[in-house]
Amino acid sequence: MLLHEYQSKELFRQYGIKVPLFKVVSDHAEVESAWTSLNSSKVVIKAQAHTGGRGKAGGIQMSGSVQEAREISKKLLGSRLITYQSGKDGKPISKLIFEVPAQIQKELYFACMVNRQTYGYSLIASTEGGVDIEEVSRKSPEKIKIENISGLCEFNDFRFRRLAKGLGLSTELQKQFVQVAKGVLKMFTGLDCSLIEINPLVVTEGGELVALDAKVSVDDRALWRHSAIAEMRDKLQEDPLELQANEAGLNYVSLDGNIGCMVNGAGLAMATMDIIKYYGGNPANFLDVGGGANKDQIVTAFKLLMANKSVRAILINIFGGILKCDVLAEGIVQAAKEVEIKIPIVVRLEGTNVQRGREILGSSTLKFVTASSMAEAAKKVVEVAR
Amino acid sequence: MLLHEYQSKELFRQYGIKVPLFKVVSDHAEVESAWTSLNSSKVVIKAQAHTGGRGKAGGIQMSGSVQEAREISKKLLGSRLITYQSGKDGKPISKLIFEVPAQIQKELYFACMVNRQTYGYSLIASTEGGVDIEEVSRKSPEKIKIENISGLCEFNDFRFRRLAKGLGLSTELQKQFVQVAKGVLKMFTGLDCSLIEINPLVVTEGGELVALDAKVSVDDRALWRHSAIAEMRDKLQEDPLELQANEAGLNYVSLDGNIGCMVNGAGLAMATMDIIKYYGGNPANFLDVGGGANKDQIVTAFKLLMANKSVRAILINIFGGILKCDVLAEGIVQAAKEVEIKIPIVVRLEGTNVQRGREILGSSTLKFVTASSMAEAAKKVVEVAR
Amino acid sequence: MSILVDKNTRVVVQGITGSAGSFHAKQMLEYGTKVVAGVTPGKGGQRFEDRVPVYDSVEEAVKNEGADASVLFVPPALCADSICEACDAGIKLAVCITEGIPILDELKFRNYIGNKMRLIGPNCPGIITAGETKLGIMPGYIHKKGRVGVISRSGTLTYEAVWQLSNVGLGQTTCIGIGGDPIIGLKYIDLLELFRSDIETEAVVLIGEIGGQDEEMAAAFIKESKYPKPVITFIGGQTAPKGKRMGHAGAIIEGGKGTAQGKIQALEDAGVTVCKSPADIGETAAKILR
Amino acid sequence: MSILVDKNTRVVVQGITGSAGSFHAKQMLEYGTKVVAGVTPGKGGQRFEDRVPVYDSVEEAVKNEGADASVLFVPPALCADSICEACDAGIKLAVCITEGIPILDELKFRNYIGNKMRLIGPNCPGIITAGETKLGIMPGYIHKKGRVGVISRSGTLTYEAVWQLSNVGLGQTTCIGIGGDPIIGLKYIDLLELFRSDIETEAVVLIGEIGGQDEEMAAAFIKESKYPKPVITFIGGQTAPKGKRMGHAGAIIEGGKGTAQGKIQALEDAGVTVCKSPADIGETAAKILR
Repeated sequence: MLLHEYQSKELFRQYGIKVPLFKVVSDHAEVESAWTSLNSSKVVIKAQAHTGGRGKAGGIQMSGSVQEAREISKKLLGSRLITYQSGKDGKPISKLIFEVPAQIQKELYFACMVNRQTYGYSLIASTEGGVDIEEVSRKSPEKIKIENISGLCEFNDFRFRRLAKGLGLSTELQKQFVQVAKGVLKMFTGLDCSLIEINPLVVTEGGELVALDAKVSVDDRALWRHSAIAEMRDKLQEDPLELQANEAGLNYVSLDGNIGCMVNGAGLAMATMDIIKYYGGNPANFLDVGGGANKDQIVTAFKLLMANKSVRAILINIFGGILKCDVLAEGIVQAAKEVEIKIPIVVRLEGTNVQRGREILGSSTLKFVTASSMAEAAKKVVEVAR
Repeated sequence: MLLHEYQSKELFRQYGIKVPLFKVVSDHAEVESAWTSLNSSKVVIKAQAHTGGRGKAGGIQMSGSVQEAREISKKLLGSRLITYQSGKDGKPISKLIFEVPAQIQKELYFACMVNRQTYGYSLIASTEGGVDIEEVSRKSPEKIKIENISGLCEFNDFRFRRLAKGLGLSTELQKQFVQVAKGVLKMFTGLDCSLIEINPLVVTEGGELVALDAKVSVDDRALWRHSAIAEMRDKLQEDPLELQANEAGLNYVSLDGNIGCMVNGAGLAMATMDIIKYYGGNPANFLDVGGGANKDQIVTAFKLLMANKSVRAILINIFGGILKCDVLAEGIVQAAKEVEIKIPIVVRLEGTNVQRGREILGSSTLKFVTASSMAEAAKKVVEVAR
Repeated sequence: MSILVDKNTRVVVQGITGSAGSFHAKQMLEYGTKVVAGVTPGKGGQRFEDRVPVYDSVEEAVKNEGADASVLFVPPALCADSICEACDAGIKLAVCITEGIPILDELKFRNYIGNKMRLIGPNCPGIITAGETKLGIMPGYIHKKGRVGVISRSGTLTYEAVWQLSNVGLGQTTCIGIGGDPIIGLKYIDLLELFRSDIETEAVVLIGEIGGQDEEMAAAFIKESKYPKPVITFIGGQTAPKGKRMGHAGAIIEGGKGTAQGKIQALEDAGVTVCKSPADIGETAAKILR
Repeated sequence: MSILVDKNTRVVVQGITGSAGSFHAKQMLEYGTKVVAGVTPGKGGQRFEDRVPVYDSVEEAVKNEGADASVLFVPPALCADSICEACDAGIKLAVCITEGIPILDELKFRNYIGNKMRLIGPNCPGIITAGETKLGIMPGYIHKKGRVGVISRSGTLTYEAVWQLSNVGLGQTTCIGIGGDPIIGLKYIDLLELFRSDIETEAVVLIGEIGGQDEEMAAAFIKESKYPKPVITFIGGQTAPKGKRMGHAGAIIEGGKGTAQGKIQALEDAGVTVCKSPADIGETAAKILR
């Protein structure tokens, strides 16, 4: 779960990481008081939307007067921000940050994430902050410093110092960097984060290390133990279909094609997309109904597929394990009662309780094409979708 | 640093460990409102003093009316509580707990401490709560269950369950016990405790696990990172000389003899006491001036020795390491200027900067007996103290 | 022969009284797995299906029934504790089926078990030695005792591969779903090493997918160790949209690795046969083994 | 010969610019110790006493000067970090002089270093191989190259024993103060084991004190391993008042062990010579070695 910049910065403050003075504005009526309380001749206004590339897309603007701030806010609040990362529909802007601009001496990059190989954490830092870090990684990998932190040890000041020294920071800034790194790791482990990225982490003219931007992502699987964080979810930022899938415990990603897929298991779902392409078709989505789907979830899954108007045929590819074929079949029959299905369905069932599953489908009034192998199923669905 | 029961229980509450409803009373004027707010026909009044054996010594009393409560409070507040563990002067009572009595079904014992061998923690539990646990340990060691917890792993519910099962608790109480153990370990590691003891941990008639008493000791060496805890220190509970020593960074324990000892290093200080006894003398104290004592500390140490009116001779046994002999000598000379010394002093100096040390002492006006070995020093001081 | 588990493996099912646990414990029993005990704290003393004794702790299951392997059907929030418990009780191989464990919990139990216990998963279908024993949730009937070892990060895609191997008549020795989570126990390399010395395993099917570097590491291992048996692979996600879940920084640490193309390239460089279609796994293996 | 350190040991002093660090670094240099580097974060680039280079990190000291041992004079609050740093930098032996480290910090670095690095201390005088090198704060002149190994939990009481051994003409091979804190690195047993195969060490003086069970464990070790060299001991605190610092529960876990009487009993049972007076250590050793 991604957090907004303002939410991340509020958490940063709690963990002792310095951020610029800012106010959150959700309504035009708040512009005046936010401006006044910041007591600054210039104010940066930043659209709060879950996407990168906000600056180039007009989502970050400088205002030199309260009038200007009013105009910018009027334009941004309630609109959608479309950037090169946001997708074609963009993301809604329901909140703004009003922030005192930092006097920037230098821009750094700093991030923390889990390291799969060491079973610990990786801290990543670079002297090239404020730019696309993937670009830096490709063009000048030597400018990226990585420090691996054990999953057990809490004493890592020497590692943080090494990282800071690798960035060429002064002794005084090294000390501040150690505090930032400590705060970030404490927040990462304390809140079950999956990513904390500060880009840029700036050295101000006054010699302070300040987090100017913040991208924080929290492990969805751990939200049950962080109710305050869970409440920060801004559902408006998410794709409505994906959100609906998510709430039903399904894993759904919209794609561009015309063949709706319903598969159990992420691996088989990906392989199903691959084989559809292999036979010249185009999947309309990735949909993993998961290991333990129940009837209701299958019904929801079916509705999700049907909600996509581009879909011209459906491929159901199920290899039952935890998900039993009979449960799936009942779900499909139930869904067919609730949703009108006019397009062809190709079904390939195998695995746990497959006989009962086939019987249930066979004795229903539902029309579908059966296939006994994945290849046959893919070929057939590509054919009927043409 | 030992905490009072009321302080420990307030912390317990923060860590999710249930305690009875209670109020702290520091003044007679508070009796009425404490009584009323508890809304109970009976109230237990408990003297807050750093000593065991409070019950038998009258430090814990039941009151059945506000009048009775007033009388008990009047007697206790401002008095000293003398128990078999408190020493002959007892401990001052400046606060009381007013507590709603628990309906006790069963009394258990539960404690947490550091385990030197496993580099982790030990949880100790027994079905014999509310009594002297050392006694239980001697007479029925099988009634004591120990669970060792790694210094690294946080997932130990199965260990807590094992402990709870070992106490014969029901499944429901096992669940509560797991929560208590989790809370205790979290508090232990979060606050740098050196001991948390709940004796008794009671099962109430209502089937709840409640901490009826609490003994919590915090690692003095870690107080710098727990300022709120450090402020809980109740200096009135401590031996004034030991307190003075402690504040000067010295390690002092009063004893019954008449030979004052000033030694550097705990091991040598104990050995010095041992050798005094070996030669038939009796040490008046244990005093370790520590590894890195400075001149001021030596002066304080000298004043501590002289404050004990039983002292008839002083043995200074210093083997310089970090503590340099010249620093010690300067301290003694300085102290002699500030404190009138009429009793014989035997000095044995060896180690770092010993020559300068001897010169300083030699060129001072101070009279003392020198000794070139520990045995000689001990023999001489025992002689002059007769 | 087989690796890790065979008909003598004595299995305890942690979470046997839950719905998934009880369903699959029954399926395992039917398959012939020696399910010697179940564990659910607070439910000790019961009997599962009137025959398998249920205990409050793994320790008791090990002591009383000689369990040496465990399959976990425990809710995500309790899984880390249960894995540590199995490790401490002396279990040699734990198979964690559970999906959705917080990643920091995974870090903690992975560090805790170190080399003390082998772990398969979490978020995996488990392990099966065809015709002998299954510790997991895979449908038993698709497997057939045979000649090929299977290692896969996926669940259902493993079944697919297995099914194909059975249909072309090759069958399997042992099949392991190593799990789809970022932090897992045994990896490709560990299992390739075990298959190396299993004489009945004539070839290994390795099913990979996008993300992480484990396939690349397996490729390097196969190349450097001059792996003596043919390896056949399929990499899922060749057409998956990029970056749906990956933060920027994740892409750095993996330095351009993690794509299907990169994995396929590395595996082909190591002399591994890479199937273009997931439907070709069985046929390809058959061709190679004649 | 000697154990652990000799004249070739290349020492880095962590905290060399502090007051204790600089005083004792000078003393070590005077004694002949190869102090090849100092470390104080933020002070890299200086030279200590115009000759010893100071670095910001142990890693640099190891890389540039080949340091293989470290002595730490670091404030208590920073000690855990510094010990972990030494361990990660590849230091083989660290000697932590610092007193007053929070016990939970001690638990953490002790678990962190495991068997990766040997640690002496904390809260100890250090280690010295007489006439060759000292890593610590003991006054050098009291030591004399000779025949007896010394292991002690105490600081100044060790000097006392050493002084006696020098005065009776026996001298020492290597003397180690293992430290007075509840959680320490090397213990009696580890060092007895090392002294066993040191041919110049003809006897071992072991200085113990009340509290803990390490002396009892050493006694058991001596007995069970049929330790081949004479061991002479003194146990401090025979007349110390009981329970000044021990909570109730502490007494339980140690089950009546931890008293001077218990330790003396255990040691005598193991055939160890126990001195009644701390002034008799040298004489007793002399009598035994003739």
